[in-house]
Amino acid sequence: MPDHWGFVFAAYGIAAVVLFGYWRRLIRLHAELSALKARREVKR
Amino acid sequence: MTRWLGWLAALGLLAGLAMGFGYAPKDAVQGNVQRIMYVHVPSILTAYLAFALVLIASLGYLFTRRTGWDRLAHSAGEIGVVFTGLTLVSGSIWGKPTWGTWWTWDARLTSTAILFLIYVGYLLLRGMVDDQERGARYAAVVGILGAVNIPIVHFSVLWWRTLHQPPTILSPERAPVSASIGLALLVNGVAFALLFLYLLSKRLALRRLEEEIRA
Amino acid sequence: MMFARRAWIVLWKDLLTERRSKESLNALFFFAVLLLFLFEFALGPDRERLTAALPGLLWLGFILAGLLGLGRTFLVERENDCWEGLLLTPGDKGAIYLGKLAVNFLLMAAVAIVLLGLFGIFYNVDLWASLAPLSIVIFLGTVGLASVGTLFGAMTSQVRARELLFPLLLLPVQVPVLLGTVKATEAVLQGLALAEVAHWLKLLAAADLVYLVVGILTFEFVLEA
Amino acid sequence: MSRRGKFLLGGGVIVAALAYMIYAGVSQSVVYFVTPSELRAQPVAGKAYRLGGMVQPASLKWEPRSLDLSFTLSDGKTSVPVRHKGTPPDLFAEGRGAVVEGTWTTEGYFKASLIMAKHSEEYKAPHGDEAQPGYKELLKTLKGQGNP
Repeated sequence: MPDHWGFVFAAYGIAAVVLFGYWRRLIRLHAELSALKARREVKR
Repeated sequence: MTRWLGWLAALGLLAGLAMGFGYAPKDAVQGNVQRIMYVHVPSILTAYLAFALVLIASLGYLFTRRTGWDRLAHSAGEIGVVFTGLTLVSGSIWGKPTWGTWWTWDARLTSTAILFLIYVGYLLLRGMVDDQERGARYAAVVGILGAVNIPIVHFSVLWWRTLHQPPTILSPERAPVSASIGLALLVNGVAFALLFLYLLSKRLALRRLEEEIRA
Repeated sequence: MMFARRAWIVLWKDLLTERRSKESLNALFFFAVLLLFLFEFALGPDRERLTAALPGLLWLGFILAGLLGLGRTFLVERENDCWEGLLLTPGDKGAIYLGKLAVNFLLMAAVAIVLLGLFGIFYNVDLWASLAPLSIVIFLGTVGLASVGTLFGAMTSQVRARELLFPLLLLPVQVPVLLGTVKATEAVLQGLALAEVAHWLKLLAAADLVYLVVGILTFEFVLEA
Repeated sequence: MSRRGKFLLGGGVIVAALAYMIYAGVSQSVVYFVTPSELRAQPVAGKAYRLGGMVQPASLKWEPRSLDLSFTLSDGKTSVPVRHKGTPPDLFAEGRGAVVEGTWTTEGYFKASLIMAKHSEEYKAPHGDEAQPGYKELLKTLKGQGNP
């Protein structure tokens, strides 16, 4: 039975990219929205 | 609190990697490819957990009309879709070297894909309703109907002849897994659960912020 | 008793409007004929392939017609400013759901009968022999299609991109119904007894019941302000 | 009826319907593949099948040069000769489960266009007792019968 490390790393790599990407998206949106909220409060 | 959860999840994932690659032996039949299981199985369990939360939160919203329940349903639904997608992709990558095919239309695979599509529809619906309160109500109805499908998905493997092996963890009888592989799977499962809780609290905070800005 | 009566009134009102305008019915019949033509052009003259694909095509036709027809049922109420009237109806909103469901069921059943007849004529399939078992299968499938379709149709009538969202929500949920009906239709057209596909019929019946109960219970939340 | 009572009743009906589906003989609903016995019982030449069984020991022949693969699939009662052109997946071996897609030919063999290996839900380290699982056990996992 060959090892197929390529498949193993592909699976782990995609998992890492998806989860990290989703996490980054949450962080980025949070930062953007906080900035927006801060700006609005300054205007008031 | 959220920060602590984040570090705990990161620690858990590192431990999971160490267990999956260092501690657990390779499988007697499949060799090292079997290590994909440590992503695949925790992913689908996390997704099931997320969709169960969607059901509870949907019922909670319809009865109490508290925005908190809707927030929970929305956040859990989104994360559940991410983990279901991960399950499908990692399963496909596992299937190619072992079964010899990326995809086959057997019961288990098909029903997981349908689960994915139902909750993608759920998220799309949320995006397309302008009125917040109405969107929450409609989404709760779809969330309940979608959850009714989950038992069908899970039990399918037990009663349908399929290429997918019977479930290792959630099967009525204890499946024969050697202790070290089982332990590695457990560590990864806990790590994914922690990661889910962390992402959930992040997503909840984001949703709360959205509501404040919209108000 | 009041419950059944209110459901009956909704059904009667919609049947009356449909009888006067014949809007949906005419359009759906024409659509069914168009589908037949498209299938013929797409599959070509290979008779054997056509017979093998027949049950699938038949149900694909029903479901496509359903997407057109079911999505409209509540849109009509909105366009005619009757939504408020429905909202103000006293008592259990489940009755309104059942009434609308009955209308949709009748509409889809009419389309099914026409489509079946046209299939029999155009593709030379002998349907008389298996008419009784076939109608049971079609009954179960239509109830499943209409019960989810009515619930989602009410929802999407209030949504921005409704003609996009309706199929996206409905189709994945309908997969068990589609699978069951296609398999059962296949067996019935091959001349097998209904007992051979009893498990599919049980699955369809159970799914219908679940959808129906979810529909009755949650409809009051759809039909609000 | 009170709203609460309505929902409790409805929930009960849903649970009952799902339980009925699970326990009341939906067991043979989706036949993912046919077994050799089922194929032998009424073979239709030219019809597309999925055939599942165990690769009979000492039946596997592979020509790496011409990619001609031939083996026998068995379910313990009857067996069916299978021919295929191409490389089999790694897990494919004698004494293991496999599912093939293809057609039954008039010459009396099964012409496969796709070969898929089936593995059980057992995960074990390579050392220790590495005895091949018995015939019956393999067929059990092959049929996906988690519950006896």
